[in-house]
Amino acid sequence: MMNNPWVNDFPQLKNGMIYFDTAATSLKPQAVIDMVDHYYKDLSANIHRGMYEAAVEATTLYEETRETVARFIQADSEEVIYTRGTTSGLNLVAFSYGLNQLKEGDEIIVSELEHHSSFLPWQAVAKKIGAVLKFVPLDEEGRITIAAFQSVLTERTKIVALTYVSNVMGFITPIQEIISLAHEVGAIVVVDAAQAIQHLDINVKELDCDFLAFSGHKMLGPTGIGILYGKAEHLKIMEPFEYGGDMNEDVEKDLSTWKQYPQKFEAGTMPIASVIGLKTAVEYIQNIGLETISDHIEKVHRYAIAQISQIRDVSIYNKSSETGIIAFNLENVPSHDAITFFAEHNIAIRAGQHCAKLICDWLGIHSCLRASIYLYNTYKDVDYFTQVIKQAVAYFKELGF
Amino acid sequence: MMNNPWVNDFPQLKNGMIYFDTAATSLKPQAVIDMVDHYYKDLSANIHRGMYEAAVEATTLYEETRETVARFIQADSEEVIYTRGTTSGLNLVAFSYGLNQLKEGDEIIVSELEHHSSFLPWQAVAKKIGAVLKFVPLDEEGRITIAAFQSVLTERTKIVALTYVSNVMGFITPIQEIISLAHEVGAIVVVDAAQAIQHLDINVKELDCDFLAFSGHKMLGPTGIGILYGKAEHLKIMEPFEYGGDMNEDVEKDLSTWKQYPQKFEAGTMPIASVIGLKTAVEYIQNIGLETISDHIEKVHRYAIAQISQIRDVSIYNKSSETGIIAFNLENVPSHDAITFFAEHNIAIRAGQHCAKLICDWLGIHSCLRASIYLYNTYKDVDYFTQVIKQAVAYFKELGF
Amino acid sequence: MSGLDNLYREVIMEHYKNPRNKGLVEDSTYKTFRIKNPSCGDDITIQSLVVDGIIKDCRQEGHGCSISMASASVLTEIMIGKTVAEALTVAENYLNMVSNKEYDEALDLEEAEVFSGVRQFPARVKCASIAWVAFKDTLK
Amino acid sequence: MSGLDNLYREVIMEHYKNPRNKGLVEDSTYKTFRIKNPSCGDDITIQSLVVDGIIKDCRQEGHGCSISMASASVLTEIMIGKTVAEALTVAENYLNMVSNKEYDEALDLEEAEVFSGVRQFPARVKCASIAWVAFKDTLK
Ligand SMILES: Cc1ncc(COP(=O)(O)O)c(C=O)c1O
Ligand SMILES: Cc1ncc(COP(=O)(O)O)c(C=O)c1O
Repeated sequence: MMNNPWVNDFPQLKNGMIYFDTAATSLKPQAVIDMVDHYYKDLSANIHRGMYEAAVEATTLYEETRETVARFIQADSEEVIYTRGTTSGLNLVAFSYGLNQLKEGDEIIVSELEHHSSFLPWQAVAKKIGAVLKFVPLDEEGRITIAAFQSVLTERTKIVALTYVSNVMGFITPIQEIISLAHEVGAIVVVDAAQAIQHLDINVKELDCDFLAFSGHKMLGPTGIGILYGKAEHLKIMEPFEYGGDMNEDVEKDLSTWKQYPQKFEAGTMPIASVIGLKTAVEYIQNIGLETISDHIEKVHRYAIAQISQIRDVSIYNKSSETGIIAFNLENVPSHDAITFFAEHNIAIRAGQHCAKLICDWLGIHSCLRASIYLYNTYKDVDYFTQVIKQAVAYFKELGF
Repeated sequence: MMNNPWVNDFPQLKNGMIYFDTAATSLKPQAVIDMVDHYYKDLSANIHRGMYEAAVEATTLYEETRETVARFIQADSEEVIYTRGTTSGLNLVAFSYGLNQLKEGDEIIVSELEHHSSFLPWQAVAKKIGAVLKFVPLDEEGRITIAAFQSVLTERTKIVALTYVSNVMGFITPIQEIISLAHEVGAIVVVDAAQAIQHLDINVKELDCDFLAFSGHKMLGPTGIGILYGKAEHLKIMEPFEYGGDMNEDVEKDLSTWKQYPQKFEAGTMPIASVIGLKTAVEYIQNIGLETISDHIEKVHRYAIAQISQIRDVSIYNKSSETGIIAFNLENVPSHDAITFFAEHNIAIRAGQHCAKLICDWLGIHSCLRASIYLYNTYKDVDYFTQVIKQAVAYFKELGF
Repeated sequence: MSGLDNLYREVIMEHYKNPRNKGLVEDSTYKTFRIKNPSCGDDITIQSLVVDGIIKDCRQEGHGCSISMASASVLTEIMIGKTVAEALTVAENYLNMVSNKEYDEALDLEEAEVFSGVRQFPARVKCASIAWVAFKDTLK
Repeated sequence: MSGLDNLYREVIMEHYKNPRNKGLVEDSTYKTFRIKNPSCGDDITIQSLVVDGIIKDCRQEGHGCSISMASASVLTEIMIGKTVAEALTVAENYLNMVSNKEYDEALDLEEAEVFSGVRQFPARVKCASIAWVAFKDTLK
C-alpha cells in the first residue's frame, strides 16, 4: 500500500495522533499556518484604508482570497461574502433574505439531516413569520431522494434549505435536481456545503443554487472564516445583516446608504488573518485536486467499512456513505463511554449528537460515534482503529456493559 | 531617553516600519503569534465536543480565555460573550436587545463622535421601530460633557450608545457619570470600548455599564475575535442573535430551547485560534500593566504634540487628546495626497474618515490624517515622524498645493 | 489502561446496571429539575422531597453514559436522610472533587468517593456532575 | 522620491489647480452619475451629454484628493467630441493602465497618459479611477 504523500504537510500528525475528526474541524497544512503567521508577523494592518506597504499587501491578499474562492466554486467574486463561518452565513440568509421575503403561510423545506446551523435559523424565521416548516421524508437509509423532495414541494414553497452532505450520515443530497425542481415553483435554494466543499467539485453556476455556505476550518483553513455565496440578484435586494464600519457608502445623521454587495455584508474589521489563510487552504486543495482527494477518501473509507463491519457488536448506521463519514456505536455502550476509550488510545473521533439531533431522533438513538476520513488518513490508521474498536468492544463487555 | 523594552516583542517592527496605526489595528507580540501557531500546529480540534487530548486542551484554553477576559474587566465569566469583533458585539445588542425592548417614540442617545459601528446599528433599529435618535451636543473641542449629556437625557431615553474613547479625537468620555445619570431614568448604556480597552483599566462592575464591546485585534490580539460584556440580567432575557450548533439545549422539529448565556449567543464554531490568542494578548497587557502602558503613551504623545504643533501649516484637531491619537491635516493638502508621502517614508498612519464621518462633518473637514501612538512607539519614532511631516509640508507646497 | 480502570470502578458499574431510586413520581411536593446536555445527549431529571429541612426522598430518571447514570444513582442513595445543609456541602465537595478543584478531603463523600477517577478525564467531568448540579437546583 | 514625482506630474497639478468643465448643469438631457468613496471622503459626480452617439459635453464636480480631482478634469477634456464607442475604449484602457493591468499601449490616451505613475501606488488606483468609472456609468 502506497505511502500517504500529504501526511507530512500536517504538523499536528507528528505527535502520533490518529485523526478521524475532520468533519468537526480539519487539520491545517503547514502552508496555511505559515500564511497566518506571515500576516501577524509582517503585515498586521487593517485593510482597505491604509496606504503603507503592509496595509497594501494585506489588502491585496485579502481581495485575492475572494477571487481564489470565487474561482474555486465558479462564482463571480462580488458574490463571495466573508462570514464568521457556515453558521453565520446561513443566519445571514435566513434573517436578511428570509425574514424580509417570506410571509405567513409560505413553506420552507428542510430535512432531518440538517445540522442545527442549517435548521434553527429557519425554525426561528418560520416562527417569527408564521411560515410552515416541512421536512423531506428520508428514505429507509436516511437519504433525501428526489421523489421524497417532490412529495413536499408545493406552489407555496418559498425556501429550500438543505445540506449538501450530511455531517452524520455523509450522504450526498441530489441537490442539482432539487434546485431545478425548486426553481420551477419559484422557490430559492440555500445549500449548506460545510461538509461538501472539501469533497466535491462545486460549481455554483451549474448547480444554479441561490445561496451556498461553508467554513474555512473544515477545509484545511483557519477558524473564524466562512464563505457565503449568493446570487447577485438576491444580494442586490437584501438589507445588511450587520451595520458598521466599511459597509456604508454615506453616513448622515438621519439616513445612511450602503456599499454594493459583497461589502454591504461585511461590517467592521473582518478576520483578516483567517481570510488570508483561507486562500492558501483553497490553493492547497486545488494543487492536489478534489478528484484525487475524494479518490483517496473513498479507498480508505471502503477499506474501513470492510474492516469495521466485520466486528461483532458494532452497529454502523451509514455503510453506504459517499464521503468518508462513519456513524456507529458499540452495542450497549453509550457513545460517551466509548469515546473515552478511543481518546486513551490517541484516536480522535467524536461522540454525541453532532449538532444534528433530528437525525439521531430519526435513527432512534441518543447519540453515536463519528469517525471521518480525510486526505491525511491512511490504511494504517484504519488498521489501528479497527484493532482499538475490537479492544473497546471487549473491554466494555468485560466491564458488564 | 530610555530604550523601549517592548519593541523587540513585535516582529513586525523588525523591518524598520514606523507604526502609528494602532487605532486601526495593533501589532501583535510574538507571544500571541506563538499561541495562534500552537493551536494550529498542535491543537487543531473543535472544542466542547471532543474527548481526545488536543480537543480537551483546546477547550480548556478556550474557556480560560473567558475567565482571563472576565478578570481583566472585572466581569463574571458568564457575562463574557465571544464575537467577531466590536461591530458584531454592538449589532448583537442593537438587534437582540434594542429591537425587542424599544418601542415607537423611545429615545436613543448617541453622539457625532461615534464610530459607524456604534452608530449605524442604532440608526437601523431606530428606523425599524420609529425610535428617535438624539445626539449629545459636543463642546467646542468636540468632547462629550456631562452637562451636554444631561441636556438630551429625558424620561423617554431608553438606550445610551456612546464611545468610551473616540477613534478620531482620542477623547475619553466621562462614561461613569453618564451611566449613573442614564440609570436614573431607567436607560441602559452600551459602551463602545474598542479604543478604550487597550488604554484604560476597565471595571465593568464599577462602571455599572449594561453592555461593553471591544475587539481583539486592536489590543495586541488576533483578528476575528471580539468581546461583548453584558449584564446577566439583560443577557438572560435576550433572544439569540444567530442560531446554530452549540447554542441550543434541545432541538425538536417544532420548538427548540437555548443554552444559558453566554453560550446562547455563540452559534456554530467560534474563531477558536483567535480566542486562544486573545488570552495571551490580555496576559501580555496585564504583565506590563495598563498604567505603565498609558504612562508611556502619554509621554510619547505629549512629546509628539509639542513637536508637531510647532510645524507651520499643520492643523491638529485634538491637541488635548488623552490617548495618543493625533488627528491632523497638512494645510491645503487632501489627506490622501499626504498619506502617500508618509507611506513612501515607511510611516504607517491613516487617512480618511476613519469610519466616523459624523465627526469629520462636525469638524468641517472631508477627511484627516490620524497617527496613533501605542506601547511600542518611541521618542525616536516621533522625531522621524516630525521630520517627515516637515518634508511633506515642503514637498506639497512646492508642488503647488 | 490504569486510568480507564480507575474511571470504571466496580461500584460505578454496579450502579449503572442497577440504578437506585429510578423513576419519577407525580407529586408536586417534590421539587424537580431537569438538565440536558445536548452535545452528548445526556438528559437527567432529579426530584427531591424536603420535609422540615431533611431530604426525605430523592428520585432520578434519564439517559446518558454510564458515568452520568451511575452518579445520579449514587447521588440519590447518599442524599436521602441528609439535611439540606449537609446535602449541599457534600454536593459542593463532590463537584469540586470531580472537577479537580480543591475540596474538603476530610469530608465523607461515602460511595460518591468512587468518582474521584473522573479527575483524570476532564472531558467526563460534565458526565459526573450533571445529576449533582440538577440536585442542587432542586434545593433552591 | 522619484516615485512620488512620477505621481505628481506637472499636468496633474495643473488640472488640480485649474479644473476643467467643473460644475454641474441642471439639464435632464445630461446623464449624471455620482460615486462616493466613504473611506477616503472622495465624492465625484460626472455628467455626460450624448447626442447622436457623440459626447457633446462632459461635466464634473466633487471633492477629493488631487489625483481624483485632476483625473476628473482630464477626463472631461478628453471625452468631449468622442463617439461613445471611442470614449469607452479609452476609458477601459485608462482604467487598465492605472490598475497595472494589460492595456493597449498603442492607443492614444492623450493627457490621461500622465496618470501612468499611479501604477506604482496601488493604494491610489481608486483615486485615479473613480471619475472614470462614474463616467462609464453615465454612458450606460
Ligand atoms: C471606536 C471604535 N468602535 C468600533 C470599532 C469597530 O471595531 P471592529 O472593526 O474591530 O469591529 C472601531 C475600530 O474600527 C473603533 O475604533
Ligand atoms: C453540515 C454542517 N453544517 C453546518 C456546520 C456549521 O459550521 P460552523 O460550525 O463552522 O459554523 C457544520 C459543522 O459544524 C456542518 O457539519
